[in-house]
Amino acid sequence: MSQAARRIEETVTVSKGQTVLAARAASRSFGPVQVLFDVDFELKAGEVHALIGENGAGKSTLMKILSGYLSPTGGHIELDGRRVDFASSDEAEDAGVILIHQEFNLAEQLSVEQNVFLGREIRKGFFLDHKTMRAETQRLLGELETKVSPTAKISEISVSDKQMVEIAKALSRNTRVLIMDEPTAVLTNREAEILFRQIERLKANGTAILYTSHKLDEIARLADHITVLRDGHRVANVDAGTMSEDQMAQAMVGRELSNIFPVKHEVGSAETVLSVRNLTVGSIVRDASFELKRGEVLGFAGLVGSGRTELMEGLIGVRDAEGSVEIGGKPFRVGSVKDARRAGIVYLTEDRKGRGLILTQGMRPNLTLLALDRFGKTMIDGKAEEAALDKAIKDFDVRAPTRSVLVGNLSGGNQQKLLLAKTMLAEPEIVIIDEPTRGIDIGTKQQIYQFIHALAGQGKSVIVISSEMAEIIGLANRVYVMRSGRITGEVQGSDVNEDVIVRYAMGLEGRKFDSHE
Amino acid sequence: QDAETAVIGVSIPAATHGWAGGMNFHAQATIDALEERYENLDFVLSTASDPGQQVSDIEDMMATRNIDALVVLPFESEPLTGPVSRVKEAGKWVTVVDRGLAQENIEDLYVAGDNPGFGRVAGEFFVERMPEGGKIVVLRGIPTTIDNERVQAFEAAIEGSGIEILGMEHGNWNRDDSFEVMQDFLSRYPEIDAVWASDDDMAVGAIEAIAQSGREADMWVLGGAGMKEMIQRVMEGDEQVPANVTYPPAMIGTAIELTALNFVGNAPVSGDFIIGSVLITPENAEQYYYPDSPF
Amino acid sequence: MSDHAATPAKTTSSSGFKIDFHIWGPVIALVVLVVAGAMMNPNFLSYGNVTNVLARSAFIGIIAVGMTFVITSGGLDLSVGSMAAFIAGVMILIMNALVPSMGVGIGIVLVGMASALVVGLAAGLVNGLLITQARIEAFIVTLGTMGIFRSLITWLADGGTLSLDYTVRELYRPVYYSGLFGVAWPIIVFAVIAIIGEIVMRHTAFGRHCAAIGSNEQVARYSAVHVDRVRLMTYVLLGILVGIATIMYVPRLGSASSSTGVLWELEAIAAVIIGGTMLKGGFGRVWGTVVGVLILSLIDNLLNLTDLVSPYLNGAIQGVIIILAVVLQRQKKAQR
Amino acid sequence: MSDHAATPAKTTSSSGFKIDFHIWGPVIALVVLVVAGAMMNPNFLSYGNVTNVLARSAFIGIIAVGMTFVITSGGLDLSVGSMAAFIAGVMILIMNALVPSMGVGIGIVLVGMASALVVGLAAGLVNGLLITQARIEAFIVTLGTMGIFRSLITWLADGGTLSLDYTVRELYRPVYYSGLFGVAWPIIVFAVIAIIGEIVMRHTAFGRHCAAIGSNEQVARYSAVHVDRVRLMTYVLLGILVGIATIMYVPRLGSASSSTGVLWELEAIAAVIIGGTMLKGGFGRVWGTVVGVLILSLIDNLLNLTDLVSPYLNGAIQGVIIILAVVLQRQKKAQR
Ligand SMILES: Nc1ncnc2c1ncn2[C@@H]1O[C@H](COP(=O)(O)OP(=O)(O)OP(=O)(O)O)[C@@H](O)[C@H]1O
Ligand SMILES: Nc1ncnc2c1ncn2[C@@H]1O[C@H](COP(=O)(O)OP(=O)(O)OP(=O)(O)O)[C@@H](O)[C@H]1O
Ligand SMILES: [Mg+2]
Ligand SMILES: [Mg+2]
Repeated sequence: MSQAARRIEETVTVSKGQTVLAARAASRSFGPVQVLFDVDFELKAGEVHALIGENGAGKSTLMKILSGYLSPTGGHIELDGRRVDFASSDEAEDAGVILIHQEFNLAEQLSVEQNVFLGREIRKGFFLDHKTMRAETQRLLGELETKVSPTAKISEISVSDKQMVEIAKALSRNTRVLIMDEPTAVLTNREAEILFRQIERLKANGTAILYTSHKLDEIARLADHITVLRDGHRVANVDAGTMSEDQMAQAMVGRELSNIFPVKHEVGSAETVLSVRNLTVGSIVRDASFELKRGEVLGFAGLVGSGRTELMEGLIGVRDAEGSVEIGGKPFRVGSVKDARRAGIVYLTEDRKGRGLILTQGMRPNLTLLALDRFGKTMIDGKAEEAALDKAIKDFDVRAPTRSVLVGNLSGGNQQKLLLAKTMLAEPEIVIIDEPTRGIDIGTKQQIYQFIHALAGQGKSVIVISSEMAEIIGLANRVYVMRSGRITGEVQGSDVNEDVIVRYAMGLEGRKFDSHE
Repeated sequence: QDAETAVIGVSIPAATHGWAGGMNFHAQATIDALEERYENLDFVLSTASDPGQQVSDIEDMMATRNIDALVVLPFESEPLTGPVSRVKEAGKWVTVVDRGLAQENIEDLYVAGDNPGFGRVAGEFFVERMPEGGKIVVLRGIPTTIDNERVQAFEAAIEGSGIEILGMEHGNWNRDDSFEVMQDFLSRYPEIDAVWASDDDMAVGAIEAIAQSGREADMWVLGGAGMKEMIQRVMEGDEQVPANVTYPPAMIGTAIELTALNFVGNAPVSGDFIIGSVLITPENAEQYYYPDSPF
Repeated sequence: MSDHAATPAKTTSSSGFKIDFHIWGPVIALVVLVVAGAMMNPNFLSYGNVTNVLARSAFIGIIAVGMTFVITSGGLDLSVGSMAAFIAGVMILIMNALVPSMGVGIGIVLVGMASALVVGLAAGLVNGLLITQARIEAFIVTLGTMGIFRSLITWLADGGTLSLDYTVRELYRPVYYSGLFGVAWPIIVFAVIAIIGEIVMRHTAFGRHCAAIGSNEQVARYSAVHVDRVRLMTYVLLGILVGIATIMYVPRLGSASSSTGVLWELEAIAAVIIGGTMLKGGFGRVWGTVVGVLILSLIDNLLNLTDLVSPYLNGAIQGVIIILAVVLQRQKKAQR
Repeated sequence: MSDHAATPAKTTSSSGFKIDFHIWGPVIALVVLVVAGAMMNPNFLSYGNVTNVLARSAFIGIIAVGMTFVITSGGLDLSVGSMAAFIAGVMILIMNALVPSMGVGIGIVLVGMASALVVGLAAGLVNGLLITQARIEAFIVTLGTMGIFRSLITWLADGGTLSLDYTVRELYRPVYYSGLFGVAWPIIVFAVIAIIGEIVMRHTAFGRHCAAIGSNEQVARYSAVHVDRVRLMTYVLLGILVGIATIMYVPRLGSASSSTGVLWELEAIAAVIIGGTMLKGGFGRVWGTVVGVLILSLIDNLLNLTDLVSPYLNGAIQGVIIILAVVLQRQKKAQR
C-alpha cells in the first residue's frame, strides 16, 4: 500500500514555506483548443493555496496537470525544484501528490472500503487483510465524522457521503501535496467544517494544499495565498490577506458584481398552480402537503438528506409516490416524467452526471433530449436543434471549447449551465430546480438568479431546492422547511431568515406542520 | 417397473441436418409403433448435439433408467467406444448403428450403411456417365470422418477417368450453405458438366442455384441418401437428376426393431447387417420411393 | 452503467484524425476486400456475382439493422436465428394448410407474409416483455428463447424439413429471384430497410432515445424517455425485421428445418459491431452495420471464389479478417 | 448544523429482503431442481448419478470459473469451446507423436498435460493481447479466435477425429474415471478450482481489481490499478483453466474433433450469469457460477430421467428453466 508514501514522510523533512510543487509556463490544449496559457504557479509546504476562476477557466485542468492525470502540452512541472514528468497519476501519488477530483472518482459497485484502498490494498502475504483495511477505513471515516459503513456500496450512499469517502481515500495516502477540486460543492456546512479542520491539521504537519471552490467565503477563510485564473491565463497571484471577497469576484469575472440577488417580485394573491396533498414517496417522505402560486419562487430548505429530492422525484414520477396532486385545479396522476412534462412541470436534478446529462454525447443531443417533441413530430429538425443550441449557449453563457465537444469534457460549471438550458427548453409552467448553482462560479450564479427571477416575472412558478441558505433567502418568496421526510415549517415574506429556517430544519421548532390545518 | 418390462435406450445425434432429421423421425416412429405393439417394452430416446453429450446421455441411461439394451448411433466412433463398451461390460445388449466403434466385437448387433460404398457408387456413376471425362464440382458435408470416407472413395473411383474436380467446398449437408457455395462455383467456373452434391439436401440447394443461373441444361446433379423428392425426379426421368445413391436413414428403425426382437421374440438376432449403397436409376427408382417419409 | 469519468487522461493531440479512422475503418476494410476480390477473380465484379452476394446478405442484413437498435439501447438478442427458423416453419405450415381452402393464389402468399410479420412481432414482444417487465438479463432471456424457438421448429418439422407446397412455391419464388430494373427484390428490400433504419436512428426521437438509454438509462428516465417502452420497441422492431427477413428467405429454397438460421445471431451481432456500434450501447450507426454485413458476406464469397487454402481453414481466415477489419477502426481507443 | 443521525438510509427495510433474493435465487433454483429430480426418479440421488452429473459439470465448471473473472472485469470470451477442442487436439497429437520416442508411461501423460497448460496459456495470451493492446472489442476478438481455433482443430484432424493412442489412453483414463475416496478426480479438481477461485475473487487484490475495472475502468486506472495487465491476466487465467478442463476432458473421450466443445462458451457464460455475476461487469461471484453450472447440468440430466416430452422439445424446456432460474433473483431490479 502506501509504503512509498510513508517512506516519503519519514525521509523528507519538510520546512515550511519551501516550494514543493510548481508549474513552469504550463500550457494545455485539447485538440485545436488551448485552455491553459503559460501558467506559472508555486505551491509551498504548509500553506493553503487557493485557485479561483470562472467556470471553464482551467482550474481543474491545471490541477490534473499538477497531479499527473494530464500532461502539459507546453511547459513542465517541478517537484522540489527538480523537473518531473509524471507518466501517470500513480507516479504522482508515489511522490505524495494526491488529487481529490471535482467529480467522484469512485467505483459505484464496490464498497466504501474497497474504494478507499483500491490499487493500494493492504495484504497479509498473498491475501487481503480485510480486518486492517476495514479498521483503517473506519478510523478515517471516524476522523471525518462520517457515519457510513465501510461495507456499504458506493451506489447506495448519499452524494455528500461519497465526497467524504473521496476525502478519506486521499487522506489514507499520506500526502505531501493535497489538491482538492471543489471538495465542498456537495457538502453540508457541518461536513465542510470537518474538512476544514482536517485541512488545518494537514497544513500544520507541513502538507501543501491546493484548494478550489466557488464559495468565496471559504477561500477567504482558508487560503494563505490566492491565484486567479481567467480564460486559461493567470491574472493574479497574491497573498490572501490582500484580497477581499468582492475583489476576488471581480478578479475572476473581470467586472464588478453588485447585489447578486435581484429584488423579489410581489406574488400577492395569485392563483394556486400546484397543490400537493399528503404525498408519500418511497419510505422516506411522508404526507407532504404544499402549494405553489403563479409567479412565485418557492424555496425548499432542509438539511441534506431531509428528503427534498425524493419529494420532488415522487412528484414528477421517477419514484413511487402516493397522494393527491392538482395542477391548475385539475387532478394530476403521478405517472412518468413525460406526464409531468405534459402537465407543465419539469425537474432539474441535483445529480447532473448520474441523472442529468449523457457524458458520452455532444451538447446538442443532450440539450434537446427532454424536449425532443418540440423539434418535429416524426423527424427531428436538425436546424432547429442547432438554433436552440446557439440560443442556449448565448442565454446561459455555456463556454465550450468546441461545439462538438463531448459533454463529459465540459468543465463542471458549464455542464450545470447546459443542464439548466436543457430543462428550460421544455418551456415549463412550473420548474423545480434542485441545487441550481452547485459548482457554478459567482458571476454565473448571478445570471442564474436573474434568470429564475425573470421566469417568475413571466408568470411561471419556480421551486428552488438549495442547501445554500443565502440562496433560499435571497430568492424565495416563501419557504418550506423539511426534516426527516416531513415538511416541518413554512416561512413567508419578511420571516424568511436563516435563524427560523435552521430551527425548523433541526427540529427545534417541533410542531408537525400541515398547510391546510 | 415390473421385472418383465425391458427398457431399451436409444441414443442418436440430434436432427441438425436433413439426413439426421429423417433418422430422428424413423427412430421416433419405430419406438411409437413398438411401444404400441408390445406392452413389456419401454424406450428411452435421447438426442445429442455433440459426442460429449451423447456420452452423458448413455451414462444417464445406465445410472438412472436401468436400460436392458442400448441402440446407439455414435456421433463419432472414438469418443463413444469406451462408454459403449462399458455398457456392454455391464451385461447389456448393445446395438451399434451406422458408425462402427473404434474397437471390434463390442456390439451384439451392428446395422450400418456403407460410407465408402456410398462414395464409390457415386464415383462409378460419374465415370459411366462421362466416358470422355469432364469438369465437375463437389459439395462436401460437415467435416467428419463420414464425409472423408465418402469423398476418398469417390476420388478413388474416378481416378484416371479424365474427370476433373474443379472445386470442392463444404456445403455442410445444408441447403442454404450448398446454395451459396454453388452460386459461387457458378460464378467462378464458366464450364461445369456435373455436380456431386453427396447428399440430397445439398442437391436441393445446388439445383436451385443452377436454376437461378439458367444453366440447368449444362450440368446434372447427383445427390445421395434417397430423399423422396429426389427419387421422384429420378423416377420421372428428369435429365438434371439422373440418379441417386441410397443411404437410408430408416436403418435406425431396423436396428431398433431387431433389438426389440430379443426381448419379445425368442430368436435373438445378432451379427452385422451392412446396408450397401445402391444406385437408384429410373429403372429401379420405384422400389425406393416412400412418399410418406419426411425425408 | 455509464459513469465513465469525464476526463480522458493523456489524450494526445490527434483527435480529429482518430475520429476519421473510427468512421472510415469499416469502409476501408470493405474496399480492400472488394479490390482483393477483383484481383483474385475476374468474375468477382460480374453482375451475377454481385447480385448473389448482395441478395444473400439481405437476410442477415435486415436482421442486423434491427439488432443495431437493440444493441444501441444496451440490449442483445441471441434468439434471432432460431426465431427466423421458427417463423419460416410457421409460415410454411400456414400456407400449406390454406392451399385446400384458399386455392393457390396471391392471397395465400400474402397471408403467409402477414403471418411472418405477426409471429415475428409476437416473438419480439415475448423477448421484450421478459427483459423489460420481468427484468431478466437480455443475454439469458434470448439464450432461453433461442433454445425454445429452435426446439419448436424441430418439433414442427418432426426433426426433418418443412417444405412449401410446390405450386405455392412457384408463385412465391420471384420474391427472391426476380426484381425491379435488374435489382433483385431482397436487395431492394434490404436497401430500403437500411435507409429507413439509418433515418430512424439519426433523425427521429426513437433513435435518440435508444442511444440515450444505452448511454445512461437513468438520464434517459429523468429526461422523459419511457425507457421500458423504447427498449420493448427495439425488440419488437427486431422481431418484425426477422419476420421480413424470413419473408425473403422462404421463397429462396421453399423450406425450413432445424438447421435454418443457425448462427445468424452471431453473424448479425458481429456485423453490427464491425460496423462501429458499441456492444455496451450508447452509440449505433445503421450504415456501419450494412458495411459490416457486406464485409461478412464478401469474406465467404472470396473464400469460395479462390482456393488459397484448405477449406478446413476457411473459418480461420474468416476470423482473421473479422479481427483485422475491426483493428482499423479501433486505433481510436488505443491512444486514450 | 449537525443532524447526521437523521439521514435515513433510503432502502433499509426492503433492501435486506431484495439482496437475499439476489443471493439465494440461484440456490433456490438448484434446490428445486434437485427435489424435482428426486421425485421423478428414485435413482436420481444415487451415488452413480450424482457422480456422473458432477464429473461432467467439471469441464464447463472449470472454464466458467475463469469466465467469471473475465466477465467481472467487463470482458467476454466466446472462444473457450473451440479453444478446448484445439487444445485437446494438440495434446493428442503431441502425446501420439511421443509414443515412439518416449514409450508409453506416466511421462507422456505429464508432457501432454503440460502442453495443454502451455497451449491454453498461449491462447489466452493471444486473446488478451488483442483485447488490451490492439484495443479490439472482446466480442470481436474472441469471435474471431473462436473461428480460428475451430478451423485449426478441423484442419489438424483433417476433417475427422484425432484419437489418442490406445495404450496411452488406458494409462490416462483414470484421470477422469477414478478418484480419491470415491470422489472422481474431475469433481475434486473442479471443487479445488472453485474454492481457489472464490478466494481469489474475494480475498486478493486481483479479484478486487477485476471488479473495479468492470465497474469503472477510468476509476480503476486513476487508482493505480494496472488495468491492461489485470485484464490480460483474466484472459490468460481463463486460457489456463480451459487447459485444465481439457486435461480432464481428453481421458473421458480419448479424442478430439471439430465437434468437441461446441457451444461450451454459451454454456459457460450462461452459468456465470445465472450465478448472479453481471454481464456488464463490476460484480462477480464464483460460488454463484458453480451453482449456475450445476443448474445447467442438472437440467440435461433431468431431461434424460423421464420422457415427459418429445426429445425435440428438450431445448425448449431447457430454455424455460434457464429463464425461470434467473427470474427468481432478478426481482431486485424490478423494484427499483
Ligand atoms: N478532455 C477535454 N477535451 C476537450 N476540452 C476539455 C477537456 N477537458 C477540459 N476541457 C475544456 O477545458 C476548459 C477548462 O476546463 P476546466 O475543467 O479546467 O475548468 P474549471 O476551471 O475547472 O471550471 P469549473 O469551475 O466549471 O470546474 C473547458 O473549456 C473545458 O471544456
Ligand atoms: N439511491 C439511493 N439509495 C439509498 N439511499 C438514498 C438514495 N438516494 C437518496 N438516498 C437517501 O435518501 C435520503 C434523502 O435524500 P435526498 O437527496 O432526498 O435529500 P435532500 O433533502 O434532497 O438532500 P440534498 O440536499 O442532498 O438534495 C438521504 O438519506 C439519502 O442518503
Ligand atoms: Mg473544475
Ligand atoms: Mg437533494
